[in-house]
Amino acid sequence: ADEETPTASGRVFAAPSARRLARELGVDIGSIDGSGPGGRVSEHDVRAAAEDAKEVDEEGSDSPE
Amino acid sequence: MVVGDVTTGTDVLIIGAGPGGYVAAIRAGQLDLDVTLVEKEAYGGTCLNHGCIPSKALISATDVAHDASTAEEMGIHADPAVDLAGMVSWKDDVVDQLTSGVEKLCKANGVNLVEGRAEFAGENTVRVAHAGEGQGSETIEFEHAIVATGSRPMAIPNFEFDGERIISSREALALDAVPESLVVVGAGYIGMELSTVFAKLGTDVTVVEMLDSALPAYEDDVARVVKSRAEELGIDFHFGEGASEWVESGDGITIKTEDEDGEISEFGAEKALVAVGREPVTDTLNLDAIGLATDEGGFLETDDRARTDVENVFAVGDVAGEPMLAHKGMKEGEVAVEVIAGEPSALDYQSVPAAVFTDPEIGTVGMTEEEAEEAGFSTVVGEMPMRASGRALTLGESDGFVRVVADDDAGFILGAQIVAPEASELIAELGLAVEMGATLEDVAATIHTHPTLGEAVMEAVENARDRAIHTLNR
Amino acid sequence: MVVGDVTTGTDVLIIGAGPGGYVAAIRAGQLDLDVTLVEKEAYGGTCLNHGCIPSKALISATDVAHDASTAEEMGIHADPAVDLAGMVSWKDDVVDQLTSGVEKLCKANGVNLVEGRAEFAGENTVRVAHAGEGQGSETIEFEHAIVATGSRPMAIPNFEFDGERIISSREALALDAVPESLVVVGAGYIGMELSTVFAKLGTDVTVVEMLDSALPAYEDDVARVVKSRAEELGIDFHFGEGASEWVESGDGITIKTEDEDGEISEFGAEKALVAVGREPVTDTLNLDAIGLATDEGGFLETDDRARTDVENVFAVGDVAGEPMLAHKGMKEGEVAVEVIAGEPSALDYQSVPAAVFTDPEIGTVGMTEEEAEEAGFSTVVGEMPMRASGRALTLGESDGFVRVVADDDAGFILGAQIVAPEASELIAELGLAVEMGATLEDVAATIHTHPTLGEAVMEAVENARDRAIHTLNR
Ligand SMILES: Cc1cc2nc3c(=O)[nH]c(=O)nc-3n(C[C@H](O)[C@H](O)[C@H](O)COP(=O)(O)OP(=O)(O)OC[C@H]3O[C@@H](n4cnc5c(N)ncnc54)[C@H](O)[C@@H]3O)c2cc1C
Ligand SMILES: Cc1cc2nc3c(=O)[nH]c(=O)nc-3n(C[C@H](O)[C@H](O)[C@H](O)COP(=O)(O)OP(=O)(O)OC[C@H]3O[C@@H](n4cnc5c(N)ncnc54)[C@H](O)[C@@H]3O)c2cc1C
Repeated sequence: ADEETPTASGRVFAAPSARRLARELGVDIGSIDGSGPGGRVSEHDVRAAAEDAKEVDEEGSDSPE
Repeated sequence: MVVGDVTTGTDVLIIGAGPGGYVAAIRAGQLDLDVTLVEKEAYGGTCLNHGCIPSKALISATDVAHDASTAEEMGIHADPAVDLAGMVSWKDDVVDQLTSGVEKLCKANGVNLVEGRAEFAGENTVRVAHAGEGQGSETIEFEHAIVATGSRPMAIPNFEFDGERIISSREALALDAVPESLVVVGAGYIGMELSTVFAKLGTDVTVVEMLDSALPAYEDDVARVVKSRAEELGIDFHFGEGASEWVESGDGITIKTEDEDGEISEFGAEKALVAVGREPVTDTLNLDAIGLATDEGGFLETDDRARTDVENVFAVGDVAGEPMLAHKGMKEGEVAVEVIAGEPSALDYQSVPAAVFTDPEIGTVGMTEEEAEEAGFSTVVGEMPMRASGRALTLGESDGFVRVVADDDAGFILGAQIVAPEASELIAELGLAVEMGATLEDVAATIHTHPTLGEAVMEAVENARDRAIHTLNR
Repeated sequence: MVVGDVTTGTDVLIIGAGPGGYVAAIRAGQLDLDVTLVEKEAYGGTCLNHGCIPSKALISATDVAHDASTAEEMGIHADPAVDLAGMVSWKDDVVDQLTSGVEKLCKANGVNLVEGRAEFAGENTVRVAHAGEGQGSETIEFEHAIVATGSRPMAIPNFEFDGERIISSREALALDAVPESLVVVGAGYIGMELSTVFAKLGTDVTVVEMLDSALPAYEDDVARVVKSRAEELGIDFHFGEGASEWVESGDGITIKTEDEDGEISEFGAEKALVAVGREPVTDTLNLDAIGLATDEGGFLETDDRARTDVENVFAVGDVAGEPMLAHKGMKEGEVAVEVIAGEPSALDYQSVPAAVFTDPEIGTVGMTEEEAEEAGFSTVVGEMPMRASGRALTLGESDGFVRVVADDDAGFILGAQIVAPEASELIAELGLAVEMGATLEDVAATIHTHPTLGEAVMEAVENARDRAIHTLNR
């Protein structure tokens, strides 16, 4: 990820509904690169991030111990 | 167990039926939780009975009379007579409608209502003393408790409230005659709102403020608009002075103030209204019984789920800290209950808007320019003076301005400061903008109805983009 | 070329300095275009001189007097005297401030101002006849032209405007004495706004409307709130009747109306105000010279860049069609110029909000429930009655409601209808919500200041989610 965060103070720009969805899906909204103007995080971005995380998880558990 | 005690149980016990508590209770009922709400005095708490609602009722009513009496320029000649007792009784009717509404809404949502004073008796119990002698008490066991006991006016040394000479906002909102003169100690929002009301009713108002400006919580240029208007209304300001003592004198009292050099001034008045702040009501709850301590100011610290340090105990509203505003408490009440119900709720809002119902009003949300810079944003600011607003001119009220603060990179709107007629309403759009992560362009591209004060919001945003139409861009 | 003619050239020529034209001109100046604005009468057009601004000024001023005279319940006893000539002269001052402001803003932005009546003379030229005899004329060559000539009141057969007995809104806004009685033909927004003003000033008002309701452009339950209040103010409605003729009778006139069965009624009055709609001003432009034709209604058809069928000619404001509202014209003016300047602008807004400044006001944006269903959405609707709003009660104005319409799947807010005090301002937040694609949850999660009318917006949204606190959810 970019070292230079686009927003000061770790502020995430996202609608309340996207923020709630992130909590519901257990993803850290601050770690998502938003696709909206200026990097605004949409519900769609949150779902995609949750999917990615799940895939990583599944790959992890699929891999032989 | 004391003889005569009844023990009942509840899933969610809420202490205090102010905005924090009653909203929590109604939401709990909606979520099918077994909920009990204990209130010792009156449904609606400070806000409905002695705060937000009565103050706004008197402000609005006073304005009706005052506006008509100062509208000669508009071709209106009127000399209204105000019967304050009548106005206060109308205000009481408004309060009654709302508090009985709260009671009905609680019942309709299945909330168990208990009248009495609660204190913690053990880790999972409160004792409720019913009002009136011999009315007994009851013990209630709870799974979760929400403390929503609100705040009370702060007194200053030598100025104990007696309800007659030295009054708090509560008595000021229930006077039956207009005082000839009034010293108001404290130029915060409550002091300024009430000073304005009484000045418009004809009282000789003197405001004494320890700090060096009116509404010291606000930026200078915002506060200045209100202060200038207040001075036009005849309010006399004394800054840098603290009220030190008072004595009876003739029909009234004399209030002494002291500045930092120890210089004494004296002000004669019929009464003194002390409005220097409010303190949380947590000392009467026997918090020890649940092993909970307050911070130095008496507030309960909470996390982003409105939880205190004790796992099953939540705190909402004024007891949970600044800003001590009704709508902050309501949101905390909702979140506390939703968290108890297992919903993914949190106090993750960007900002609590605030309004001051002076003349003109103030409405703010999010960060000031200075706060945004401190937070590391490079900022861009846009302003629109109300004297360039067509709607403001048609209302005959063109003092003030709208300011928006945005981040200079992506244009995200970070905050707004409005001092203008209806600022309390105008701030709503910018509140949504801040929560949504809207940009200057988003608000600028939204068509705003003509002629409205809300167009000034759009113009301020356009000004930040050097594209305002009705004001010069610089 | 006629003797005495001067020929000059300009990049962007704008005809008409109403909201469509002057906004286009200022934006053109900002974008460093060489721009010329031709106006035959007064800067600001209908809106500033004879429409939005004067009507809102008289509405607001009248309310100041009327509110005070009907506030006994609030303990206020007043019997204001209104001097209409004085009120109208105050209104004229407001208009003057704004129109001279427009002139200054145009100049400050480098707009060439030309006074006179323009008509097309060839594909790239207009001829401007200067006002006053012997003032000559000039020819101006243009690269791009923007037609912003606005609209005029529509007359009905047998009711030619004479400015005395049969008047339009223009004269109604400039009377120097309150008429004893007035027949208002047409219950659209202009008719209803002016009926309310005169009823409050004490005129005996009769409204005659061809269709079967007041404000027929609005939903029944919205219009009903305004109509009930109007009836309380003493306005007498006659629906399903068209004004067919009038005669002088004694001091006044008698207006005859006819219903669809041919039944005749008669109404005596001092004057009749005909407010049955407005028609675009395109017939005086010699459009043939540029090969442009209007549609049947006289409007110019435009695409989403505000372009007419002739490539370098744009049309904005009332001439470009419904809704004939100032803010729609302003947006079109901006877009036309930005397109000329090569910016990627378009008329891509979701909705033009609209307000009616009756008592209470109406504010709407986006789709009604019916429109949303027709557009294929499955909808969810939320409402909040104003009588449950604390702020409304403190204002003593609790008629009306806020309604939001959302799509039932994702919760996107599609539209809102508000009939309430300050509805014109409250609609702004929902306008932003509609433009941003905000959901019910987004608005519900945004903290709204207490006590404000804006909380009713939040409650309506919460009601759509079965989570309203201050009203029952059903
Ligand atoms: C004059 C004035 C004007 C104001 N104007 C505004 C305004 O315009 N906007 C705004 O947002 N805020 C305003 N406020 C602040 C607002 O009133 C408070 O922020 C709000 O009331 C806090 O709500 P709460 O639920 O925390 O507590 P409160 O409203 O104080 O309610 C607490 C309730 O708990 C009860 N209680 C306390 N202890 C016990 C106990 N042991 N057992 C049982 N019951 C108990 C009390 O009787 C009370 O009813 C104003 C305040 C004042 C004084
Ligand atoms: C009583 C009333 C109340 C209203 N209230 C509202 C309201 O509250 N909100 C709202 O949004 N709208 C309101 N309207 C409608 C609003 O006034 C119009 O939508 C708006 O004025 C349209 O702007 P425009 O620029 O298209 O035209 P106009 O404002 O009509 O301006 C056109 C200008 O073009 C000039 N012109 C015409 N022909 C020529 C020519 N050949 N050469 C040179 N100049 C020419 C005219 O003199 C005029 O100045 C109201 C209208 C009326 C009558």
